[in-house]
Amino acid sequence: MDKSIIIAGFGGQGILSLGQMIAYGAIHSNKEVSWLPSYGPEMRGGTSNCSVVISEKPIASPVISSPDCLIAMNKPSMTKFLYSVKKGGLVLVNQSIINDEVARDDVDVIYVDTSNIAEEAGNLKTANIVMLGVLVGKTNIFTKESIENVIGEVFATKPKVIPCNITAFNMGYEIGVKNR
Amino acid sequence: MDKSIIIAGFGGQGILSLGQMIAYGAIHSNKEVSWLPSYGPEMRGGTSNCSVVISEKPIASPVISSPDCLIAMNKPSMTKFLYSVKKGGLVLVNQSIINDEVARDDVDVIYVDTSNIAEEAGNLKTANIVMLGVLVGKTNIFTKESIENVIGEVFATKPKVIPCNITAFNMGYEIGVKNR
Amino acid sequence: MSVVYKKSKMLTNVPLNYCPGCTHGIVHKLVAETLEEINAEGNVIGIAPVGCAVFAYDFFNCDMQQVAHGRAPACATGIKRCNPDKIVFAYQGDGDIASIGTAEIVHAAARGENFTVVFINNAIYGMTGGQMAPTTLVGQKTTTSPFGRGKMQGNPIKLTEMLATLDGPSYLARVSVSDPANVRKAKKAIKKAFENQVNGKGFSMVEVLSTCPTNWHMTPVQALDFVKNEMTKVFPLGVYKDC
Amino acid sequence: MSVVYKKSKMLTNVPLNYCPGCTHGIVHKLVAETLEEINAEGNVIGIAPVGCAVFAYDFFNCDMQQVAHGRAPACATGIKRCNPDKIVFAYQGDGDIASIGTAEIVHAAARGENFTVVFINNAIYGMTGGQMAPTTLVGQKTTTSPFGRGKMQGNPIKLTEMLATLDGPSYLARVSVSDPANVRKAKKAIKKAFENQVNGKGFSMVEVLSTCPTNWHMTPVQALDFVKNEMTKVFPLGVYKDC
Amino acid sequence: MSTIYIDKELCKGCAVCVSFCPLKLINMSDHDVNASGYAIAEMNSDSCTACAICAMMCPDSAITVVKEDKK
Amino acid sequence: MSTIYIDKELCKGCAVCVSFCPLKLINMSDHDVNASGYAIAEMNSDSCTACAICAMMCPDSAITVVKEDKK
Amino acid sequence: MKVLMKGNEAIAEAAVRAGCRAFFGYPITPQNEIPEYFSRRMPEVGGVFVQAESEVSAINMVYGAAGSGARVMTSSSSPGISLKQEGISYICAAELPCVIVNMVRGGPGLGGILPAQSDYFQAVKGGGHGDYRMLVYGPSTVQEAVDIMYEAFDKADKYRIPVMILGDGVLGQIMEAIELPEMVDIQTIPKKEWATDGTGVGESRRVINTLKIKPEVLEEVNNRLADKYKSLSKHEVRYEQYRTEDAEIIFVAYGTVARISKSAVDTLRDKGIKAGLFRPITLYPFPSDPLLSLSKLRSSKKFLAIELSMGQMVEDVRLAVNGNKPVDFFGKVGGIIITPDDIVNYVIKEK
Amino acid sequence: MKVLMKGNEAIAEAAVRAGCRAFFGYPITPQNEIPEYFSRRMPEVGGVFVQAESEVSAINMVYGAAGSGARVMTSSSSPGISLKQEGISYICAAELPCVIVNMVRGGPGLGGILPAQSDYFQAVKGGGHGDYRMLVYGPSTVQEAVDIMYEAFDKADKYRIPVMILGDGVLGQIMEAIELPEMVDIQTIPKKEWATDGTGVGESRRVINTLKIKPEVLEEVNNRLADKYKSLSKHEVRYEQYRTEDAEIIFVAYGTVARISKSAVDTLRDKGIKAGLFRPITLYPFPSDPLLSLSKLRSSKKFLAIELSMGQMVEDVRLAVNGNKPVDFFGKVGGIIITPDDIVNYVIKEK
Ligand SMILES: Cc1ncc(C[n+]2csc(CCOP(=O)(O)OP(=O)(O)O)c2C)c(N)n1
Ligand SMILES: Cc1ncc(C[n+]2csc(CCOP(=O)(O)OP(=O)(O)O)c2C)c(N)n1
Ligand code: SF4
Ligand code: SF4
Ligand code: SF4
Ligand code: SF4
Ligand code: SF4
Ligand code: SF4
Ligand SMILES: [Mg+2]
Ligand SMILES: [Mg+2]
Repeated sequence: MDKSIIIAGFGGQGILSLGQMIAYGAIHSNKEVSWLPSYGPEMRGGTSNCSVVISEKPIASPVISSPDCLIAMNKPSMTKFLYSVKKGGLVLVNQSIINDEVARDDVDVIYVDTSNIAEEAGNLKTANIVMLGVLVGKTNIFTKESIENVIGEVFATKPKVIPCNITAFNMGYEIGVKNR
Repeated sequence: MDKSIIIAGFGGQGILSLGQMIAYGAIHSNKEVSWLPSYGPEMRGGTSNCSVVISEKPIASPVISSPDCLIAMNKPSMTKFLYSVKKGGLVLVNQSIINDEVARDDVDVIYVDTSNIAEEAGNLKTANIVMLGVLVGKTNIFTKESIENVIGEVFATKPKVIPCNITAFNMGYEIGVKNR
Repeated sequence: MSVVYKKSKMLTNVPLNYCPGCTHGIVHKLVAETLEEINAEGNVIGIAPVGCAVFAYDFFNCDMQQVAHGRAPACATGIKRCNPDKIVFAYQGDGDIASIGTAEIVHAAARGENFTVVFINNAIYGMTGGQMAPTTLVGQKTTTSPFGRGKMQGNPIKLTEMLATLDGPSYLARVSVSDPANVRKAKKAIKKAFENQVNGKGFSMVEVLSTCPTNWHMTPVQALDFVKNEMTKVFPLGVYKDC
Repeated sequence: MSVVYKKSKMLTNVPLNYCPGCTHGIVHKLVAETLEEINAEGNVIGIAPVGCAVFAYDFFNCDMQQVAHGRAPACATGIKRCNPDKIVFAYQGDGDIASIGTAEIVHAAARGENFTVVFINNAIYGMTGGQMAPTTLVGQKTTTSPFGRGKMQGNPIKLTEMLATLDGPSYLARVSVSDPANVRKAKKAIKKAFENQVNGKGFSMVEVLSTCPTNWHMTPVQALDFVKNEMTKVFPLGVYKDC
Repeated sequence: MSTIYIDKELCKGCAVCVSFCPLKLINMSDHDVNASGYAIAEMNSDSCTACAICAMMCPDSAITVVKEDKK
Repeated sequence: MSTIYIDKELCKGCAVCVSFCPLKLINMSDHDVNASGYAIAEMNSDSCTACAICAMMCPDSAITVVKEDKK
Repeated sequence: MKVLMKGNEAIAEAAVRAGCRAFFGYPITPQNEIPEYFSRRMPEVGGVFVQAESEVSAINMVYGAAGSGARVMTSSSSPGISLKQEGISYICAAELPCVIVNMVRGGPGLGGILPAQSDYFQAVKGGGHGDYRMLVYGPSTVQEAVDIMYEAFDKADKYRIPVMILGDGVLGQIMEAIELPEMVDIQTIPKKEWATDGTGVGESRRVINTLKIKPEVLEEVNNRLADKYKSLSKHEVRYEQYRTEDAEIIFVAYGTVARISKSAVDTLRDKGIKAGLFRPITLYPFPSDPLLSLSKLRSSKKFLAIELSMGQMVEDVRLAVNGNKPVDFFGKVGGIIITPDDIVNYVIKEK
Repeated sequence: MKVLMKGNEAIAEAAVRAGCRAFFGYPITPQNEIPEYFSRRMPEVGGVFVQAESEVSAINMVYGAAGSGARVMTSSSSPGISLKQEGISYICAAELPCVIVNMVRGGPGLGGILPAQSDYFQAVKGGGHGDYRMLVYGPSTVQEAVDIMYEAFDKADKYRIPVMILGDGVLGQIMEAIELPEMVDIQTIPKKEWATDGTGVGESRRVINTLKIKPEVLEEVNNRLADKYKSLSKHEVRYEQYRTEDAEIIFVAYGTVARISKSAVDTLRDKGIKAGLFRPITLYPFPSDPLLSLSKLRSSKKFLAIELSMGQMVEDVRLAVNGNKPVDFFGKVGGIIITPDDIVNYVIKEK
């Protein structure tokens, strides 16, 4: 079955690369994948989002009308996408800057205090990797093992940051597993 | 019946204005008329020609494939258009610079020594008006009387040259009548 | 208590959508204040370019036209010739005016068209994400000069100097908004460029050295320093024509 | 007996189709002779403009491209970048280079493209029958400035002076072919412009003041006098850049 | 007493005003974020001279300067 | 003896050579017309110096100049 | 009395009489007489004539002038019209009224300067980007061109749309005797409230803008444009029928070719062949419905589209006829004009 | 292993691998990654990258480079492509091979930057002047775009024709896992004898020229072009059929919309509605014959053209189907992408 994910937040939160890491992970698990960003001048200082579709067979539509999963990294994104999530779908909420509770009870919700966890992992910039961990822990969308490849690929030019990213991933992963 | 005339010669011979005068004459006789020049860079130093169609009813095609009449003011024009003239048609030849005889015997030919006549009329530049006179004299395509209007209109800004033009016309007219 | 400074009434209430610290905003203010000072309210037609300032049609409190990339001077010619009593101004970026629109600005200037051009030189294509502009400095890295602008990419074009060779323009100046003193000078130049139009003196253009913190990958304050320390070396400030 | 002067072998046998006395023909000769002298035979790509010289593709004895109106410098850029070892030249009229093609010539010059441009300034649109050109003199009557070029039609553009404000060009000169002495100077300038290319010095352009007896309504000899007495006043001869 | 008012929703937190106030009376808030998510500038003193430099440099016209009228 | 040859069919009768020959050795023909209808230029003397000015100024490359070789 | 006028000059004069007071253009054969005429005429009527630096510039001058409320036009020929495509798309998007004359010449490329009809697709399908249309006329005589020009400015204003006159070298260069319409009193032309005439402030500000960054807004714009085009199809279709009532072979031709085809119809009728001519006068909106009706007549056996192109309008004929009858094509391209005899011979040969 | 690549970058890399060594372009969203990629990549392979001063200039740089024998391309998006129309007409007239990518955005005017298919007419009917065509592909996945790009240069050389890739923002911005083709050894590319490589003298001179002042010559050129287009129709038509064998309703869609329509086919089939998809891969030549065959099947009841436009390709569908079956249209324009659900709902509603 196809798995569709929308990731959304502010420009600087690593939204697009979070989506790309999901895509890489899927490829490593021999799945088909598409990644589609929002683009254009509205990104300027504003919000950013991308859509990832993972499937066993070639992907027909890279455009997601109602995702299986929403990763909301800030409040405007939450407002914009929450009601499009499929019934029974999954919503990951970046609790560090979203104070409100999710106003739907037909979806599965995990609140993640990404900033604190990232700080604990040793690098505030790993907040998006924390979310990746949660997603993988919760859904097993790709195997935990392939994360090393993924992070290695994405940070090929900055090997120094790899360890703390893996820590951050693992911390998120645990949360995901706990919420299965 | 439609009357179609091609006038052709060098750039400086007053080819286009000769055509326009025929057109004005036709209007003065309450006929429909179209005048179509050749145009574009080939006019540069080269040849020039125009097609005039006169008719009792609105003119369908301003483009002439085989004219009723050819006024050939120089040799290249003669070569180019002679064989397109309708059987039984009329060819006016500017004898002043075309030495050859017309190589068709199924058309009516008048040789006119335009330069000499024009000089006699008092202005070398009236060679084209001489031809106009011949045409009108021969075909009565419009009435002799309307020529004053026509010449008056065309030379409105140079009234001085009107008399010699009328003289030239009349001299040509006589030749035309003689050749009826 | 009296208000010493507030947002000009020749700006609308719509918040500007430029990036934080982008000096397009400062120049907008200067133009708006000038229009206010010369009492042009209700008598102005402005032209927004294609570039970050395309949205200027939302910001200036006057009739506005948004026109194709680079063609503002042609558009302004059309407007001004048909409305000689109106104040007409074009607001253009460096890509707009000095690249795709080179022919249009040169010829409007040569004809001495009686309108005012405000030219924002930020040495980059802001709107499209930081490509090389005709005014990009030698060595400057952009997304299409990833190794720094080099020999094969040519040298920056100095449009103001170029237009100064023409007989048409009446006033040509280059200013900067890198600090308060320069902002004041910029204001003066812009005002003069509009007053010239009112007085029928013909074509006036003010080039404003401006920042693009986003695509220069600098903080707004660093960007202002870059204008002061680097850009003005290549693009000397001053009045290039005044007659 | 020896031949002192004959038609250059870098011209084909096709008779030129310019009007009697048109100096396009003289400039063709100078270019052809230069190509011959620098031994460029079999190593040249020329570009014919849209204008009376469009037919130049029939006249120069080398590979030729005919390109859209005003775009010869862009075309030359494409050719030269892909064939850096070939001699590439563009031959353009004033309407072509200084009106519709303003952006192309400015940017090729700014990039310092390593090719040669021969610019025929005859102050008119010859090909289309005598309309006003960007270089038409003030007061000059044309079919689109029937009362003489006036205020609303702007002032003549001095392209060579304009390009001289750029860092890109290596050689810029204005010459005339109004008499034998000037023809000799013109030849020298053209030769230098080609030699620069051979030496990889970058962009070179020679502007040649030329006649259009047909659309100026003058005899060829009168037209040469007009160049000498009137045009050179507005367009001073000389070298504008040489580095 | 002269002062400035910063329109919280217009401010984009660029810190240009902070850098140019000759008396360094403005600072970036470390807690206050506006609806667009920008950390905003705030006035931190009552010694403003109403020189308006901050306002002049503010790209977003977020600053209004008021001056105590002389009596 | 030096002289010039004018290619009759290339000549367009512009008279530029006539005007520039320093010795005025060329004139326009009053009877000779070429196939394109142009009255052409002709050499009218044997005192040509082979200075080639006429040829240099001829827009149509119609003139070839030959010089008697020095012995 | 009628006056003898060149098509290009008659078109320019008709524009002046229709209240056009601004012309922006660039020289190109075979339409040079239009700018040349305006350069003399505009000063007489207090109008604006600017020879632009290029066609790109000219169309954007038109944009500015039209946006600020002027009656304005430009003219060019094929390569020049290609350069105007971006500008035309902008004008359609901004819904600005203006008139554009294209005196088509042979293409592609620099091509030739003789008459052609090979810019039909460009004119009626939209050579620029996006979904837009112009109101396109293909007049076939100078008198018709004059009458259409005179009306064109009103239509342009009414629909806020560019109107294109698709002529060719023959139409531009031919002289015919014509009747010129009266001079419109420009005071009587309705004021355009939407135009940026400079008086706007605050609420009354007017904005001419084609950027629609929000997809919902862009969708709305396109739907509004689509409605406009529907309305054109309903109200502005024009065509002429000539001896089609009982025709077995129906020619479809416009412009210069149509008058030539009319001759051919007569000749064929004389020879006992029942020919007829359907002449679209509006090329967009194309007169599809009347053509469809003709195709349903028992008498009609086949259609023959005749064009100075390799076959462009023929597609619209086929779309209209929708398979009811065969649609053939006869064309020439390059500047050699089709003669009545060419058509007659073709018909007889194909019979 | 497959690599994950953005459409725009994958297209650029495929071009390099196909032997393209010259790129001339100008920035415009949503295709900026193409010039940006080349600006880094060309120096690595000894190729040419020039950011032109405008799209007009870029297409004429392409003209020069192509004319002198280079494998060359340019890319842009809608307004920029409009500016290239004169140049494209010239390239077709001069019969020069090159590749042009149009990542279509919403129009008309400045419009929006989101995906659209509203430049279809411009691409396939000829937005420039004169009778000319390009070989136009509408790939629907990044892999297909890569494969087509790789072949495009060969086709361009073979037919001496510009090849256009008509994509949209989605195709340019999407990342998908792809297999890249091998790097062509540029030494193996056949030499172009007609190209002005500078060696010509006398008899061996080569002239790239589009001026054909003599009508007979221009006519000849146009006839030669027409033959070329016929040959394309014979040899280069490409399309895909999906569950059409027994389909009652047949969607016709290309590019991004086609993959979305495919989803809709499956959903409808699940609901018991016999849907199918006909996907043109070449937009010119349009696969008319196979569509005609489908329209003659007893099983097919109707066709539905689905486009991100107000209805452009639908005309080619109608021309192909020629009245045999009804042809409906469903479209959106403005950047709001059609979803599979939109299509499903439309079909169910219309039933
Ligand atoms: C014909 C056309 N080409 C390209 C673009 C894409 N484009 C939009 S803005 C821009 C450049 C903007 O740069 P600049 O003029 O310097 O303004 P800035 O954004 O830096 O203020 C470009 C190339 C376009 N919209 N239209
Ligand atoms: C796009 C385009 N616009 C206009 C023309 C028409 N045109 C042909 S030549 C020319 C001008 C020629 O003038 P110039 O460049 O000065 O050359 P000259 O004939 O004087 O040597 C023009 C406008 C064209 N062919 N293409
Ligand atoms: S991209 Fe640059 S120029 Fe554009 S708004 Fe942002 S900072 Fe200003
Ligand atoms: S029209 Fe003028 S420029 Fe052209 S060939 Fe004749 S004289 Fe020369
Ligand atoms: S008005 Fe002057 S003193 Fe007051 S805050 Fe602003 S810059 Fe500082
Ligand atoms: S300059 Fe303006 S926008 Fe920037 S921080 Fe200060 S108040 Fe805010
Ligand atoms: S070569 Fe000299 S002297 Fe002889 S004819 Fe020519 S100009 Fe006169
Ligand atoms: S200059 Fe040449 S073309 Fe002119 S008259 Fe003399 S020989 Fe003939
Ligand atoms: Mg910029
Ligand atoms: Mg000229």
